[in-house]
Amino acid sequence: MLATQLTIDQLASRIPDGAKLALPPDYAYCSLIAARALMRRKAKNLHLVGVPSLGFQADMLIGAGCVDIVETAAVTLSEYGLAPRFTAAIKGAKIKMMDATCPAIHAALQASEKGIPFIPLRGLIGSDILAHREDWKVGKNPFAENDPIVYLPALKPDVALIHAPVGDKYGNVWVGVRREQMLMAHAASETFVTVEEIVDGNLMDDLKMKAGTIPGLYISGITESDKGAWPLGIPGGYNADHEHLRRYVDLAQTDEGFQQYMDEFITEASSEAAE
Amino acid sequence: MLATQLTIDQLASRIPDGAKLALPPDYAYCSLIAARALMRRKAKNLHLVGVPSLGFQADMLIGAGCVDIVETAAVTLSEYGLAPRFTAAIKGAKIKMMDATCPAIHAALQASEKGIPFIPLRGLIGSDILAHREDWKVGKNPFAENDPIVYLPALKPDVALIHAPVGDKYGNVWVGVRREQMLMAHAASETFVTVEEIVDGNLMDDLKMKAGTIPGLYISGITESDKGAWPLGIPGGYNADHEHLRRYVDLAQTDEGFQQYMDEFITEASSEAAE
Amino acid sequence: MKAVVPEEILINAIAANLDGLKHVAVGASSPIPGAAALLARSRSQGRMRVSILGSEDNNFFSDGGKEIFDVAGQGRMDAFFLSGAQIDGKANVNLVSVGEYQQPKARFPGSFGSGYLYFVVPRVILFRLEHTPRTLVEEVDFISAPGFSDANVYRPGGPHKLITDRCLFDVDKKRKCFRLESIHPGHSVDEIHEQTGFKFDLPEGEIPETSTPNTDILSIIRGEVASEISEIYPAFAARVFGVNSTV
Amino acid sequence: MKAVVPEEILINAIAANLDGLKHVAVGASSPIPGAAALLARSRSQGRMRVSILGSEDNNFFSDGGKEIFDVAGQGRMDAFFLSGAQIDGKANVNLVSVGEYQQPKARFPGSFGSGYLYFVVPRVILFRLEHTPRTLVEEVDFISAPGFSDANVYRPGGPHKLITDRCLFDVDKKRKCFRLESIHPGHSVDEIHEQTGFKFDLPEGEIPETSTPNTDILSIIRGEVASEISEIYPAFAARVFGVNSTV
Repeated sequence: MLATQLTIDQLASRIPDGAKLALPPDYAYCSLIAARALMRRKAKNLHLVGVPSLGFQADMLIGAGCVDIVETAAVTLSEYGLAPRFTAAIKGAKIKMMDATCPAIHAALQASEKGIPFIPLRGLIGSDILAHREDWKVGKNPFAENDPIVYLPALKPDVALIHAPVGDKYGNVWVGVRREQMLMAHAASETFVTVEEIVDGNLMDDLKMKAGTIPGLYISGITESDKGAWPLGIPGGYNADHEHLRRYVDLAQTDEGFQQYMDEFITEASSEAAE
Repeated sequence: MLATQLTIDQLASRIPDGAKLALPPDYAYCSLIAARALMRRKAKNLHLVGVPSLGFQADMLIGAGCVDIVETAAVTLSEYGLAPRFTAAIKGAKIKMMDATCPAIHAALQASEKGIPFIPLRGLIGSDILAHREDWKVGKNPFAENDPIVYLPALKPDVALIHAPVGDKYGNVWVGVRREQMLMAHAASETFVTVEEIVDGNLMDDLKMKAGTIPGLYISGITESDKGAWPLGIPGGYNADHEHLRRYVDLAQTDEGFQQYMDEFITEASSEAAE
Repeated sequence: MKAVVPEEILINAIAANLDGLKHVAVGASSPIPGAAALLARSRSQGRMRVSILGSEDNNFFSDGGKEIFDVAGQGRMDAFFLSGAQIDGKANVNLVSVGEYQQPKARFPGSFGSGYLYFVVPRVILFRLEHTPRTLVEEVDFISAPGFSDANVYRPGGPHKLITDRCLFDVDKKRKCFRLESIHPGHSVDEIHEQTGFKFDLPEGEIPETSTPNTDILSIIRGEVASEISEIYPAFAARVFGVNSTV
Repeated sequence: MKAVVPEEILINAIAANLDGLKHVAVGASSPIPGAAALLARSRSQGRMRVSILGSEDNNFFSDGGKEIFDVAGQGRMDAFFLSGAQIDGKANVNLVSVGEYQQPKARFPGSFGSGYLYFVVPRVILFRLEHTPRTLVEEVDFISAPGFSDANVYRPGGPHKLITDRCLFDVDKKRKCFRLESIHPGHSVDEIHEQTGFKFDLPEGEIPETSTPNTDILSIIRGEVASEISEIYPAFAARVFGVNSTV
């Protein structure tokens, strides 16, 4: 069954305003090209879910005013320091924060993957993470006496947005060991993916590749996007554009600087828009 | 860190009598060579867990008197018909049966994998599977009114016994898409594995292979065993020995016939024993 | 054109219940349901996926044995086939044993995924070629999966049809029982009453005969479908269609 | 031999708490804990594994982001390091914010895995290089992970030591507080009292000085460990050991 191939702007238009949008961490495969398309179409009211953390992609979307809610275990630019637009938005109470811990995000996505309404998780009791999560509950372990445990409701993103080195025309997408992206695709209602290259043949025909491939069953649309992670890199592919990322962090310290970055790299008609 | 390499009889001696022993289905990678070694050492009181079903391997172990309890979604020899030694043992009330359904086995293993004491699962309510499982409970969904759901306690095998096409000297074991074997290794206290070949280098260094590889962290011991699945085959490797399997099924219809099979292929000092 | 064989009538009747679906899953060792799914896929204009469970080669999954059940739990499986050593008038299915559970008279392989899939897959098609009082019973000895559930039990799925070598039954979800829908050519309602161990409803008016596939459908079955199914079930394809697998 | 630098004292002190363990995990951006883990591994005679989290290259996992937490939940992770924007006298850790949660004065990246790993990893070593009243506080503004739990809470893990640039604290699990264990060379107990925002216990008798690594250990740190750590943290290795990465 053939996959639906989209231009990057078509892909962005299929992610509706208000969507609960799951994103991978910077060290996985991030579709920055799709994030730029979302900013160009002025997406609104997004509820970002970090799987389990967020980085540059989220900081840009927050800065561009696309985001209402951030649900994540962290927002980090690692060696580039604090995420400037996220920090400004939080201090200005412009976004609603839903702090989590990494394994809670993974477990709650696994609940959606399995079609179960909730999943228990150890830890968390006595933390302010739990205290601020009105959607989480402490309950009993039915197999033991006096053993409180946290119950997490299933976390079902409306859309998972991922990037990958290769896909095929059937919508099969190889993510290798970055299987949180497979979990995202299993858990979300729809998954959109950009890939560096759509290769000939069927990735499922190679038993070695198949082990790290998300089946096309889960993929709602795919866009071929050379250097689609830029200015981030992809593991086993190209490196992050450190100079560009440094420049982003410098500019994004202020509203004006971020606007300048937007004008230069996102809003203006770029070669991407013509794809 | 180097893996512990064992002879096949050493491997069998590391699986103690009474162990809760998880086994894959016939269509995955089964270590029949290890099953024969268990029969040779006259293992006793095993509690077999089919992940999610059992086949020839279990039928032989049951016939040889190694098994007390069978916990599985099915025991099947597929096109070879009913499993003769299993059927005889059940009709003679020689083994305790714990019937399950496939996703319950997977889910309960995932609970052990995650270190959570239980996991909920849809379905099962009103079935006699549930009625006969005193270790399973029906409870409430804490996020909804009047929504009963089955709670499964975590299923933690003492030992997972698997086979695979290749391993390396660090104990890394490639299982490809047969990831129930990875789940077994994550969930069990110890995992023993036979592999067709221990290859040079580190499987984790190849990003394509890594995606389908169980890390050595989980592996307690590894044995190089050419044709270790025989008389079963391995997907992508060699085919099952249909003539031998047919002969087994014919012989195993009676106690005497099974004894003859044992004498010929298992009990006698074979080249395996000398490994 | 060669005369229509009973298998072709079954394939045609099943496929009519699959049209328009996105994903149909077929258990291992199910050549007729498999062929029906391939027929429905063939006329879906590329909108239907078919997966074969328990087969290494004919599935497109990559997350181990759990994935097909996760897929069903996610609502991504629209139809599935279930058989039973016994099926009763309340659509309960028994894949486990006859007699006392702990020391049965007959023991079958086991429930496999039925205790779950029957609850979550919207269209479960019950399929049993041996239509006798031994298989279609008043009450099963062991419920691998119940036909119907109380209103408070999560149950997006359940029985959709029961098809045998003699007839097709529809399911009345309100009355929780079967209703005869059509009788295969060459069989009679008296024979069906005699060979069925449970009570069932009759349709209003005359009881239709199960449709025979028209020549267009027959040519798809005997062409494309026969060729594809022969790669999975060569013996079946050779016997029914005279097709020899190229594998 | 070059004089011992403070980093080497910290590496040595941490490694002493890791000997005999099977699996030590280190978070990203933790060069001193990373070097300590490599030192402990070096003398483990091949019995210790070290994994680096959040790094693509330096981990041996294959089941996605969840695996490291599953590993910890299975009891297969013996030690882990945790830092905090604030750490208080009850070993509570804050990685989230200072001030009002919904509109904070300062916001940090977030709790990462702390709210889980602190509960299940037997030896969690708290590590904070800035030892001031701003970081070691009486009470944290936000508890990412609590230092201690009620008796009925599942808690096989918890704080094992707190190490700073001034001293090493032991943890009294009964009294649920820190006890000064040793003072790093060049620092004093008065200075520690002044720079610590929480109350802590003192050991009986004289307060020992934190050990300086002996020449055997120093040669491992400056040789094998410096070389390995330079592949992960080249800037750190160049600054502390004068080692240039070959990568």
